[in-house]
Amino acid sequence: MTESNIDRGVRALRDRKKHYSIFSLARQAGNYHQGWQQAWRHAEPKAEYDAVIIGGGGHGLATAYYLASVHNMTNIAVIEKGWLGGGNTGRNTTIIRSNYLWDESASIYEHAMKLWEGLAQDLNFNIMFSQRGVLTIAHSEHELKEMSRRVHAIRLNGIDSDILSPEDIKKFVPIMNMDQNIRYPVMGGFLQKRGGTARHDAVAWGYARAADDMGVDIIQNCEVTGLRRQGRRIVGVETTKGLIKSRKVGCVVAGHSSVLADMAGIRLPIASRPLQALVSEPIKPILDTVIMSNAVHMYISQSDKGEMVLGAGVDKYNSYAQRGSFPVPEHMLAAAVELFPVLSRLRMLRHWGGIVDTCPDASPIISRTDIDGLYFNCGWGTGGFKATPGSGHVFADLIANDRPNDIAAPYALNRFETGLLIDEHGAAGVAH
Amino acid sequence: MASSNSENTRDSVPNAQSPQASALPEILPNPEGGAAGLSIAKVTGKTLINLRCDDKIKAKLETLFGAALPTQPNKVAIIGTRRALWLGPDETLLMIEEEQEAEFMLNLRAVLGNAHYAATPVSDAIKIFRLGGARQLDVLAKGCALDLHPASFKEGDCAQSMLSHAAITLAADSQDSLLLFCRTSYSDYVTSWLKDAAVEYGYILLDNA
Amino acid sequence: MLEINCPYCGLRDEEEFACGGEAHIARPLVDNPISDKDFADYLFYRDNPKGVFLERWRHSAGCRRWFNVVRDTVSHHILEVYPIDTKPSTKAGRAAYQASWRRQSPAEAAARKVPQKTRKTSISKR
Amino acid sequence: MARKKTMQTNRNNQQAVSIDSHAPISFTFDGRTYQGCKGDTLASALLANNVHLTGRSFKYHRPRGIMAAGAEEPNALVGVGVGGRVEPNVKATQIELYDGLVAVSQNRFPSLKLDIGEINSVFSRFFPAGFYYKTFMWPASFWMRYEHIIRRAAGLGKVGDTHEDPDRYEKRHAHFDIVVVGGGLSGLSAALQAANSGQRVLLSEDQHQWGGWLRSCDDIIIDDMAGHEWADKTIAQLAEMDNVTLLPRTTCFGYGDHNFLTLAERVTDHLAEKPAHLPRMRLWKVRARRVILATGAIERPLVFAGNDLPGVMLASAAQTYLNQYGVLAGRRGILTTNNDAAWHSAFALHKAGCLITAIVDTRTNPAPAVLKQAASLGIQTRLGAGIIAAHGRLHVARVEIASLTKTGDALAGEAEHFDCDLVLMSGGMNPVVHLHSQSRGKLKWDERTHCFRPSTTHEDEQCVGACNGSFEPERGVKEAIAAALKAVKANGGAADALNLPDIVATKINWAPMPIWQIPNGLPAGQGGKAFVDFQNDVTASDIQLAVREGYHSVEHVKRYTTTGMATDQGKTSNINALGILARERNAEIPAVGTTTFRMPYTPTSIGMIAGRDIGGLFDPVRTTPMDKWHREAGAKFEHVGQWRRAWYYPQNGESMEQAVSREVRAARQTAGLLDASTLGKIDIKGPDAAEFLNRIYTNSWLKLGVGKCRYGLMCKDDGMVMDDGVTTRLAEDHFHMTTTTGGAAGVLDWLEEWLQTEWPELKVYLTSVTEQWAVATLSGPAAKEILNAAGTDINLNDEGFGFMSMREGYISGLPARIYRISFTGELSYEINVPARYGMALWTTLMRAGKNFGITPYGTEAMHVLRGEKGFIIVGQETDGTVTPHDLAMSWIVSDKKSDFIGKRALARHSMKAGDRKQLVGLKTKDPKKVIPEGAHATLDPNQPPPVEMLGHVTSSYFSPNLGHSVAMALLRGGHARMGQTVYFPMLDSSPPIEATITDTSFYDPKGERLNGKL
Repeated sequence: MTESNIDRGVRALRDRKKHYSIFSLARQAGNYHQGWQQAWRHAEPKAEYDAVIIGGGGHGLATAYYLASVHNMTNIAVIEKGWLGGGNTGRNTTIIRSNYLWDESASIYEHAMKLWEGLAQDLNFNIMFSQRGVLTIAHSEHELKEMSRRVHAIRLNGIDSDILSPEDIKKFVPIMNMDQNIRYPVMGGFLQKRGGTARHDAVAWGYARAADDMGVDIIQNCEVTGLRRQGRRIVGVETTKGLIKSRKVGCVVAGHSSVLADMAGIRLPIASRPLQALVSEPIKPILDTVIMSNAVHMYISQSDKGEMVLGAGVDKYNSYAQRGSFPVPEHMLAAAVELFPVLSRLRMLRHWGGIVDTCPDASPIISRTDIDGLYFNCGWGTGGFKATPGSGHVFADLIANDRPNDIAAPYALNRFETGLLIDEHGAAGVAH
Repeated sequence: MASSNSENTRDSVPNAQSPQASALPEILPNPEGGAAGLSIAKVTGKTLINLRCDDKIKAKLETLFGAALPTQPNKVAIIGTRRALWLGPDETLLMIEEEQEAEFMLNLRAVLGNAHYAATPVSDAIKIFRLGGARQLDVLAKGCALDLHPASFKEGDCAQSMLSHAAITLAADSQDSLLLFCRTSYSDYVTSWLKDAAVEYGYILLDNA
Repeated sequence: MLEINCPYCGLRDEEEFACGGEAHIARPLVDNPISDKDFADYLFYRDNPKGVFLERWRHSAGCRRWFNVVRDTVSHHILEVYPIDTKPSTKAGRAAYQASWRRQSPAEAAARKVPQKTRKTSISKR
Repeated sequence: MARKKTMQTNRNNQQAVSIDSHAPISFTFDGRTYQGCKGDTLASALLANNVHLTGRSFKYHRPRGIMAAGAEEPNALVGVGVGGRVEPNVKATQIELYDGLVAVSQNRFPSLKLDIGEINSVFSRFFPAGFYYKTFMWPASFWMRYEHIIRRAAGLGKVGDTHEDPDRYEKRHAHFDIVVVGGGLSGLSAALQAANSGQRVLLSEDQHQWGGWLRSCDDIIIDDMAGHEWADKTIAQLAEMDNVTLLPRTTCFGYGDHNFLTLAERVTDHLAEKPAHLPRMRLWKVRARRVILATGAIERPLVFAGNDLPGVMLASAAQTYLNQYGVLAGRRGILTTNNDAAWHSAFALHKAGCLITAIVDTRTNPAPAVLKQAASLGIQTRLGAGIIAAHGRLHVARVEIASLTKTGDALAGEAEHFDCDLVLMSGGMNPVVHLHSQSRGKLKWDERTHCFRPSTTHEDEQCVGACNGSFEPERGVKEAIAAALKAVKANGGAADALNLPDIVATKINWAPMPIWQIPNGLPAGQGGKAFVDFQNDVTASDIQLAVREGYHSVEHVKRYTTTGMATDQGKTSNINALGILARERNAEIPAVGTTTFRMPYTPTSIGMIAGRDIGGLFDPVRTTPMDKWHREAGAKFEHVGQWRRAWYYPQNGESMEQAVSREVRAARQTAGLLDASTLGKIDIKGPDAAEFLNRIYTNSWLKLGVGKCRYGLMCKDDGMVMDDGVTTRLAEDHFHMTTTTGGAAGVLDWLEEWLQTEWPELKVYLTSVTEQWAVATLSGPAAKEILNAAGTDINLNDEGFGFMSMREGYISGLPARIYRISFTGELSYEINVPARYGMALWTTLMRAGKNFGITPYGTEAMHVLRGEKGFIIVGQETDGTVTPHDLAMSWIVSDKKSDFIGKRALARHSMKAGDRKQLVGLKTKDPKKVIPEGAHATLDPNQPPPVEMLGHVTSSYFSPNLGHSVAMALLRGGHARMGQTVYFPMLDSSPPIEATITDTSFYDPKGERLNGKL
């Protein structure tokens, strides 16, 4: 058959009154919205599946969606210990970009970027992917040099990136403090116009709805208690809803990857760290792009609701508590007010923490393991959200074919044995 | 040179400290009347020696120094104008009169011979301030997480900590004055910070104490 | 914000400390040959338990001493603080020390003076 | 005066407990001037002036009024202040009135009364919860345009036109033995009991007056005093004690690990004239040994059609406005409730002159006492009934009342109509468990009072009084005193137990009827809107829709409908939403679950959290002893880490290029002088010092002679280059190490770590002497003459003072250590003097060198000079992924040593691979062309992206001395590519730069100039 699975999926959606559009909205308004159907079934586990994805976050749900739509594997389940998107998917600052230094990173994040660009239509769910641009600013000679290195590499990888002068930035971001006589003056920056943000919850819900429509079982409130092995092969997942048999198990449980690895008797080079973020009260638009600064350690954007969304770096200690220490937001907000004096008069509305998997080289792990049929997708650190579609797409490929494709291959676990890391820590700091 | 766009920033290079911090005057009267809440005095004419050695060797120096060097954490030995601050289990900061340095070091070498120790002059690496004033603790509390309440930080106590972004050492020298030690290259920052923190209470900068 | 009990200086704010990650990682001696894979256990693989964790901290803004801490990574409660060159003494701390996969790792074996035969496994029994 | 009074038509009691009517205050709202009293909140003052309409809702722009009297207010959000002090989204109920206060309503155009946004209300059927997920998708390219419109429609208030905040914000740390949060009956009692122990006690209160509910109710007598009088007396008592700190106007907004509390004190917001020396706010960062929470409770609204109209308010709020501010919120009122407590609020208003025409209770069995009192007051009642709809345009004018079925989920009779201008509603009480929950204490659902109460604690903390579900005053006080005694004891102290005060209060049964939505007799989704989250316009049918669409988890419902996500953080909506969700899922509320609360309790000033660590105090700037000279010489500076270094010294209008090439030429032709004081310096002493260095550096150190210097490279244990520098042997057991400027602190920590944790057996002591020494590097053929001219007792002849050695002596009287080492390739002396002499040394050398053409040079010239020599800079040629071998520096990696940090890692197979990125030199085809640093090399300039890249240029300069550009690059397999041609595509459209791969020493490869021979 010629028709691709995605087309079939989408058509299936269109045929049904489940399809979302301005027209269905109007039709439903007519009957007081009593006719809307469930976005996804609340499935109970079957005895066995062709593949089980552990983790109902964006990456896990995307993996299931692409397994079904690209690899025809529809007898699969996603199991989630809590509620869909309750982990880092619903806790991040939703920044999307693909302007990375190393080729390996560029290829996977750009792969994701291309999928983002058509995702709302693929899923028939408005994930509000907003390409308002991501501007990374430089505050020192050293950072300007680092920026030049990155932009050259990014451009040669065929990814859009423009260098902005302070004058350009003044025009592009009127509220930014462009005084050159401050401690960290804004001396320049580079902009990825195709970068931006998306509505994080909608990403999880959209993938869940589309996967469910192709027959994927989505099982919430189902916690994994063990991984059933037969020798060196995985055969099933023990859960609070009983044993679920499967000879292919993909683990996508950012924050808790080490816990699952432990159940399988394997280890990962991962530390779970708190990552904090916060939003201000909603105000009328003052910032129409995303700003990142490594030197003063903060990133900021304004949500469609009007809230200023701010994030910083990870806390310094391991934690599974989804909470960090006060000095982190303290320093983040000092930096924010230094760069955007207008924020001084706003108020912090919500503050929260997530648990991120951090790898020694700040790059993810997408890999087979010593256990046949057991696959891990983890270690995305603070940057996982932007990769969601690409991550799910290549992970589905790995699970379906039991071998990584070219994009995923560099992210195999054995890089820690060979030492061929993909070090995205960026500049090694100033010297001389 | 470095990157295609950096040219246009080259001639507008930042001059570090913003006006705000350095603009504050040497003296700011207490806005609510009365004496300034904080006094900051540079302490000069002292020699500082960073002493690395274990307690046994400390004991050997009691006679030379004039008092037993502290072996209890965060304690100060006080004898006349001399101070010995506990910085770590094998690290002590000695403060003596400058004119006594040569003789003191000579005797120290004589007393310790080839024992394993390091006595490193750091007089030029560290600046000393004497803080006073009715609000000195309120000012410090703005940037220092130590519990400096008189009940828990008494004469003869010292502690290393942070004053906002600068590492400092504090010694409770007497009921109403504290010694503050910081690295020379941070002293501008520390004085700017203290002045700014004391705007509520008023302050006075004294040249010597 | 954590409050950590420095063995020398007493209770101080987390901000005065630097976190050094997993404690009790023995460094393999060069004259004890081990495979690159086993060496990676020493270099890159860190224990990341959900619960009791043995970790190193340094009182960086204070006495600059390193010491060990037994901390629960879920509750953030600190169960024990002990000198760098000693083992934990609390029940939970001792159990966590014994349970660590590292105790069986060839890398740790290779840290001992007497060269040992490196065992060909990296999967730990916990 | 008289005129002012008459304007406040709803002020019926000038002697109310919280106001001073002798101090009239004038303020403006939406440009119109009004009068209020000292002690008023903006909300009470507006109500006094009969202003109810204060804002428009977020989504439907519905008219909204004042619903509450505290932090829970969802509707009355205004913009306050002028100029740089404009602050959006402030709750009118939390603004303390001051003379000249300027407030404006928000989210309306053109005016509050006539808002075109109200059109959304008309089409509201097309905007149910989550409608935006379902549309705006076609055509794909249009989302950004839709979004543009949506963004402008969203948001609430506006920021001011001036972005510079004129106010100061302070922070402070504090330590207390016992912290009591909340200054109501329970909090005051706990504080008094705790204070008697002499321990350090903090008592904080959100409001500016003490007493909490004691100020609002008129039916509590404590020790023969009115409740508020007892509060004033107790606070006076506490104020006398110097172990007690009292913080009114202070909100405890955060409760973190290990009893770390964060409190926001409002210092000047309530003042008309704001003293310049005072901060606007003060952030208290408190470490408490024990914490007692006495944060009270908040009343719940009821969910019925039209419950959002101005004139519909919480019963307790109406009573607060009456008793605290003497303001009667209406003349003709109706109470709708599910509990007894609210009846007393209605009685109070009725007595004060607001005719309560009916009390409507969903229950059939209120307490006989309240029924009796209602009868005696002549108030008619409707039992087992509810308000099914409220009507009116900009204010409530009429309600429909109907009796309900026993369970309250359907109508049981025809609706009657009542006219009114005030509707009091009460759905029961919610304990303020936020801080308890923030501290990770658990909550349990109370089946009797139908609310969440604290259960187990996580931190050392106790909840007392209403926030613990103990609404009865006697019980609250008992708990408070017991908790305080427990805390005192746990702190190792003691205190005599206080006698329980003698309390006379109305006995109230606090158990409400669990009813989460009043039915309106129509099918789901039809009829007027019944609001759950007022500010975000979330209705009961929105929650039903979410459940219908499969969003079952409370978190999904919150995120899908946005209930609880507004600036009131769901204080009035969470439980009602939960109740409706539970009903829709046929589950029990505890099964549906609650959300854990997080910082902040109420929206908290960002400026305050930033504090004074901005502007000049954002980050320290470290300066050298010669900094003043550089500034006076007009140097341009660059920041290296925290250090400020002279970058170059432009003279009479030179461009940077001109200045740098002048400096570079001088250093090779005559002499240059560099301030190198920022180099890290570590004093290393002990019998094992040499062995220690041997393990730290990759090369050997045991045989280095006393007085001799050696260059060293240190790696991390993964074999990657970490730092470099020259180390000198001062004595058998004594070394002086130098590090990179940026690496100094890190290297010292690194060395200490290895000594303390890995090699404790080594007898070595480390001391940082970075700032003990000022360093001037004199470099160039004339260096020796200049030193001699300056006058020194050191024999500078090669025999006496060879390359890579150190001498101690004097330079024109200054004690100095001179290291003969070179980072320029020229004859070069690094002259170290005690920092106090740094400036003297510098000026002496400048004077002595005048006739020899001495020229000060900055870091940029230093870069070019070492670039000409192909010397690396850690952090520029390296980035944490580069080994010594990659740098073609295998010569410095000893294979004889048994061990050094990084040895094993460097032995990994992949580290030897030939295709690693390796450091090479580059000569451009066009000698004048300078390749931009960061440019990437490719073999095929015409390849379309993604282009195969060999690596990047790490350093690149035009060499004035060589007359052509020089560059270094890290290229894949570079060492085997000598002579190959590579291309560097440019960012602009200019053609790629062509270059040949060479080795890295461009200038004086034989190193003859080191001895100053020309």
